[in-house]
Amino acid sequence: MARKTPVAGNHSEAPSAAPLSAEQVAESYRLMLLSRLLDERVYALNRQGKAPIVASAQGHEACQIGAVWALDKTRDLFVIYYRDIATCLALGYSVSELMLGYMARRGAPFSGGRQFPYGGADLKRRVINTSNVVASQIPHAVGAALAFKMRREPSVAIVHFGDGATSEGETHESMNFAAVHKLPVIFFCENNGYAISVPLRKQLAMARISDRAAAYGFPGVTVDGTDVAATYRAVREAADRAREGGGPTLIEAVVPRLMAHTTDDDERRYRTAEELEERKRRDPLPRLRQTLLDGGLLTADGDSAMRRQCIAEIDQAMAAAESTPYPDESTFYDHVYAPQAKK
Amino acid sequence: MARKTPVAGNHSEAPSAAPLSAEQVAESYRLMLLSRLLDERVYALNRQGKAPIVASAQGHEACQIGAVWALDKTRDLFVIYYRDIATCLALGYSVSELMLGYMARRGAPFSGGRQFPYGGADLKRRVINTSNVVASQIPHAVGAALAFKMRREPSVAIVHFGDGATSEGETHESMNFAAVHKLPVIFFCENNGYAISVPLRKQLAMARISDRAAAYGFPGVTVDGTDVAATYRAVREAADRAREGGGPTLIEAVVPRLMAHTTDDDERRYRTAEELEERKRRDPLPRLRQTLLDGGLLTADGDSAMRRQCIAEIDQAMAAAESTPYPDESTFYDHVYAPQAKK
Amino acid sequence: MPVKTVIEAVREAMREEMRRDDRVFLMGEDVGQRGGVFLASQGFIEEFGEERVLDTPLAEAAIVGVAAGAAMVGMRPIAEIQFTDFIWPIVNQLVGEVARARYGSNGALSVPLVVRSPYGGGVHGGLYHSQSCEGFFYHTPGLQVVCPATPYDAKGLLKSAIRNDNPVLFLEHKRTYRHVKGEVPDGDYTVPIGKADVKRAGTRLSLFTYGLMLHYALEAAAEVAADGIDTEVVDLRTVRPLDSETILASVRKTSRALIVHEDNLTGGVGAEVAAIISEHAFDALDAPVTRLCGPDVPAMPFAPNLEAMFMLNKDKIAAAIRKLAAY
Amino acid sequence: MPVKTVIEAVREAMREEMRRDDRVFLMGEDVGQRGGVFLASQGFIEEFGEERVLDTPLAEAAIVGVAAGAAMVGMRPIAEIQFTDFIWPIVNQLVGEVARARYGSNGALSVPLVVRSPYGGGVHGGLYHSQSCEGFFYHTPGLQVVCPATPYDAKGLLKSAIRNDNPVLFLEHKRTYRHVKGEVPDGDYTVPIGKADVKRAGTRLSLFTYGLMLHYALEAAAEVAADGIDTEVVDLRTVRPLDSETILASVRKTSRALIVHEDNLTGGVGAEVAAIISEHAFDALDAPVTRLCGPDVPAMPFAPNLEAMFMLNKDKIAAAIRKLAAY
Ligand SMILES: Cc1ncc(C[n+]2csc(CCOP(=O)(O)OP(=O)(O)O)c2C)c(N)n1
Ligand SMILES: Cc1ncc(C[n+]2csc(CCOP(=O)(O)OP(=O)(O)O)c2C)c(N)n1
Ligand SMILES: [Mg+2]
Ligand SMILES: [Mg+2]
Repeated sequence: MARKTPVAGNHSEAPSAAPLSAEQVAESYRLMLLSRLLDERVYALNRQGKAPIVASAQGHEACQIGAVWALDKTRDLFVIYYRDIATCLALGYSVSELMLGYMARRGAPFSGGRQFPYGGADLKRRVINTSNVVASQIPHAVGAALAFKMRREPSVAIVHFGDGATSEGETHESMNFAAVHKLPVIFFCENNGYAISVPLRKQLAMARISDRAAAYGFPGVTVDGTDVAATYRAVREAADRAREGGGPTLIEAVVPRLMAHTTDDDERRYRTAEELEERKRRDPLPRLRQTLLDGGLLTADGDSAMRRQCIAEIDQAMAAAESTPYPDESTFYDHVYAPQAKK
Repeated sequence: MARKTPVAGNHSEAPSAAPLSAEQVAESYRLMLLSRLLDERVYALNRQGKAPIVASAQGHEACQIGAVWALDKTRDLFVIYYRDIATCLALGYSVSELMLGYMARRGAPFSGGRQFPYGGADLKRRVINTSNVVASQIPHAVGAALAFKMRREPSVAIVHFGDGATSEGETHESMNFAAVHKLPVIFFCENNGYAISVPLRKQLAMARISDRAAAYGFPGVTVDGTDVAATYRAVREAADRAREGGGPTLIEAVVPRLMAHTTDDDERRYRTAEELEERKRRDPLPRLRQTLLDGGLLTADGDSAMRRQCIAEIDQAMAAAESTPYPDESTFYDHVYAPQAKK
Repeated sequence: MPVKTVIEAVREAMREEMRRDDRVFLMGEDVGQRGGVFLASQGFIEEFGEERVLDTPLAEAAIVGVAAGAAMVGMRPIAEIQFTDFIWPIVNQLVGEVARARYGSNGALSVPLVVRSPYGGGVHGGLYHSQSCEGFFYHTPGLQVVCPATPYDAKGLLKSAIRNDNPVLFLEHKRTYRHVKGEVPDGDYTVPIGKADVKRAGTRLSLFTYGLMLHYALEAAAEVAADGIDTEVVDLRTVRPLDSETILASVRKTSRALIVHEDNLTGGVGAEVAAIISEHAFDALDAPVTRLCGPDVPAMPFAPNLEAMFMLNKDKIAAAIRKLAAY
Repeated sequence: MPVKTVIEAVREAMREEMRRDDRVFLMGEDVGQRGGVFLASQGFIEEFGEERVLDTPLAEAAIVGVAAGAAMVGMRPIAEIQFTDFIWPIVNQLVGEVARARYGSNGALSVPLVVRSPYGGGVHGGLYHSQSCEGFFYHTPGLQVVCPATPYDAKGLLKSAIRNDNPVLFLEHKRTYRHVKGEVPDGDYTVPIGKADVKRAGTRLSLFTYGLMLHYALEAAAEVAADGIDTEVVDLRTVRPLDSETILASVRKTSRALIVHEDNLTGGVGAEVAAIISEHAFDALDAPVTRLCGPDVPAMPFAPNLEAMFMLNKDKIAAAIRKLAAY
């Protein structure tokens, strides 16, 4: 079951799609800032040789946080992908837990250090991300939604993926299946305009990914993924419809990719200097900060304090992770098969 | 190179999309009748244990013939599927050749008796159908179109498939690829409303398969697949566009399936008696006969004579096939690898 | 005991399990209204309803991927792939995802999924309705691959597969469906996955096989027995995990091993059986470990004479037994 | 002769072949503007243009299926699958269609397609950037599967693959890309597919391997030589078709066989090598045919200590050599 955190918001008790409260907006900012600072830190760790691979969420944070607000952590299912750092923070994972993942330490969430960070599963907290094979998680979300429907559970499955993932055959098969069976699933595309180096125009011949929904007969919407509230509203509407038996929705959250694909990537090979400069204007973090400052929900001092607090949290998580051992070697052969079967 | 037959019509000499001539319409009727009678005969052969498997084209003939009229057998590529009997007759295959395929005899077209009828390839006559794995031929047509584009050849690839095939991931990946690269390919869906027993409403959640094209950004059209001329026009328009660099088109030809899926199928398990009765009203053959009779292009006597001629052709083909041996057993190990490579 | 065919045994196992546990459901192409192209689920949609007997769209990767997702959240799906020739689109889900999900989540995920698929030749199926696939899949850690030969084993093994928390690829030889009959209890019983079964005890040599070939091997063993060659016939039943204990015990007794399967020779299950024997029973061997398998051509041709060249039969097996016994 | 890395050798082979034959072109994810994630095609889009260096949509089945279609009408595509971990979606096209196309069309179709894919572990790639796949694909008649270990072989074999009328799966071990250097002529030469290569002659035992493990095996052989164990190291290079002549000749000379590969033990290439030896060199054997392979767990874990448990190395191989020599 999902842990109680300030972010939780038990939506089953508040079924009407109320707009985000001022507290929720402020908390969104804190999560976004924490995600950003964590992201920057693990990038630095990578350069020091302490985190072999890091995929950044910079630019994606607002849509990830908005989507979590719209769902119910106690009963919905979150089928995430490797870029969902802010999603995990919003779901209540602590920085300390996530840091274990980056450094492949014992007790790391999802895989105990067997997979890249964010790969694996944590069923107790309703998170699944079997692998980092693009699009392969999409049918799993549809299957979970099928189970919810068969069991008459009021749960919704959301599945996150990138723009590139929409080209895969399994994406198509899954969306079509969900459409035919009117399943409670939300296809959540974090469109950052690139699949590693491949720009959208080489990925598909249309401007909008949400137009694909018309090919399946369910609604498709495009939202500004740098806007927490807009994303929240779109996902909330889709979730309400799904819970009422209205079937799937495809949501395209348009975001900038503020960093290279991963720490392994050198994006100067395929993005111009102007483009690298231009994208900064679409950064959701300063935008939300300004909104809060303008609305009197944040002061410059409060911001600095919050930043210091986040950094302290990250420092502590790092120290804790570094003193945590790698997985126990005696577990190497565990979990190849479930117990009742012979190896 | 395509053989010269009355059906050929060298479209490269007649590039304007003229309507079908009276002779072409009359020839369409002959082909349709021949296809129907051949189909009925091999069904009977199957019941006698002489043809292990038969997939019928009954109901699909008009759209298959119309599509061939619209293309150029000397330079276009025909990527067919197992139900394309009338397509093959229109392409100039003789009944004798096709009969060898049903009976798996030496010299059978496409596979020399190694595959089910219509599986394999005949590059000289520009026909490919590697297998009867649904949708697996679709990327091949796209790849051929890519080659045509790279080599600046004015050729078009058409690929035939059924309504069920549209659910496969490879169909999606192929259509998307063709869209991005604006390839000269025509996706020709013979929609008979069923994939074996699975009706369209369990296959996709929309009414029209042609609507899928919107998800790729190229045109999609639905035509009455029982109308030779309508199908001809739609394919001709798509071919002209493709040749001019306008990219792919999805054409949905709506047809009735007048027989069970194959000789192995018992359709009474899933179709009502009324439905089985109703579909006969959509049979393209009596419809075209009536048009010809009404237009004075055919007389009742002429029709009977034509029918007798077709039957004679089929009788002769059957006798010839029965006296043709099975493939030479010494060829069993041939063509596993191309010559230069060690086995 | 009542006598049933393999297809009846499969149907009975599924029906009993669906009655016993409402988490069990069936999905695949044509499994509903039509009852499956081989009628494995005949009458199911009437008994269990459309929700538990799903006619899916024509999309194999989704059939397995969606079933897997349902299994991850507690269901126990049976996914039918209509013919093994069409199983290749599921490899990413079955091999890439499902078989690794438990290991990759450090034990958090279970994927109690059964993928059933009719396979094999000798049915005039040609290149694309005759294939075997076990030689491809048995290499996958995390997966169990089961190939029953008799109605009794089919029912008991399928029940074990359904109740099992591991993903299972359950391969049913098409030619056994209606041609192989045997005694099958009406009630509940299971046959353990991972256990081979000595179907005929013998002393002169050990013949290892599974699926349809078991029956031809038993015929061949009966024939050569007339010449005093006493063949032990071991039905592997599960090809992953292989039951090396039973395999090695048999070879230690007979000192000679012949492996027979319909699937292509190179890299097939027989390669691993031979490797296990030659590594772990080396001292016991009196003769080369020998394989008699499908030839290394891409698939079974449609023409009956070429199909016969591909298929093994009693005579080919008897000849191989005689040759090995005479070594 | 100039010294180059494996990735340089691969790049050079492709570049020379693309200059030599304009039917040759490259397609895959990120192969264009970025020059590939490993920079195998660095500078290609500048030299050959967007039409011959295609950045494809993220869809592996289409990459191979579309390339196959182009090959059927006379092109000679090289399709890159970015990591072998993502190769599973192509199985329907490569195993189901391409490998059978020539046989299934009675020789009418050629599919001169090369699928290149970086594979293997020891690179902190975790479960989904460390996989091997040759244990699956080498079972497929109609396909050639090549696993070069040295820069020289990589260049010469890739040229053979590109010029070859058969479909070839060309597997490049990621860890060799920049770590393995060797002499490579600047000009044109080929290395034949289907021929193993004795990389170290020896008399006491035969060690069969390929890919990265060749280098660890050579180190181990050098180490045990100090104790008087003279190991013959045979680089298989092509795992389908296997060069049984060279394999058997070596075993007939040394009487002992050790097979080493990184891919999972069960059903891997080593199974077939062991089966070939135990069937055809039985009389020559003085000891059990032994395998030292990747453990039967679903893939290489990310944590460095667990990764090290999965990977073989010089010490593990030397220990296995000593044990077999002492049998
Ligand atoms: C099936 C598969 N193919 C290729 C890769 C290698 N790869 C990893 S991420 C990626 C790009 C994904 O792009 P997108 O879906 O847009 O997500 P983003 O990373 O941009 O958020 C690729 C090609 C993979 N992981 N899985
Ligand atoms: C990949 C694959 N899955 C399943 C099958 C078995 N099968 C053969 S035809 C068919 C139905 C095809 O329906 P559709 O595409 O509508 O074509 P139709 O036969 O109706 O013309 C099925 C499921 C197959 N041949 N290939
Ligand atoms: Mg992206
Ligand atoms: Mg149909």
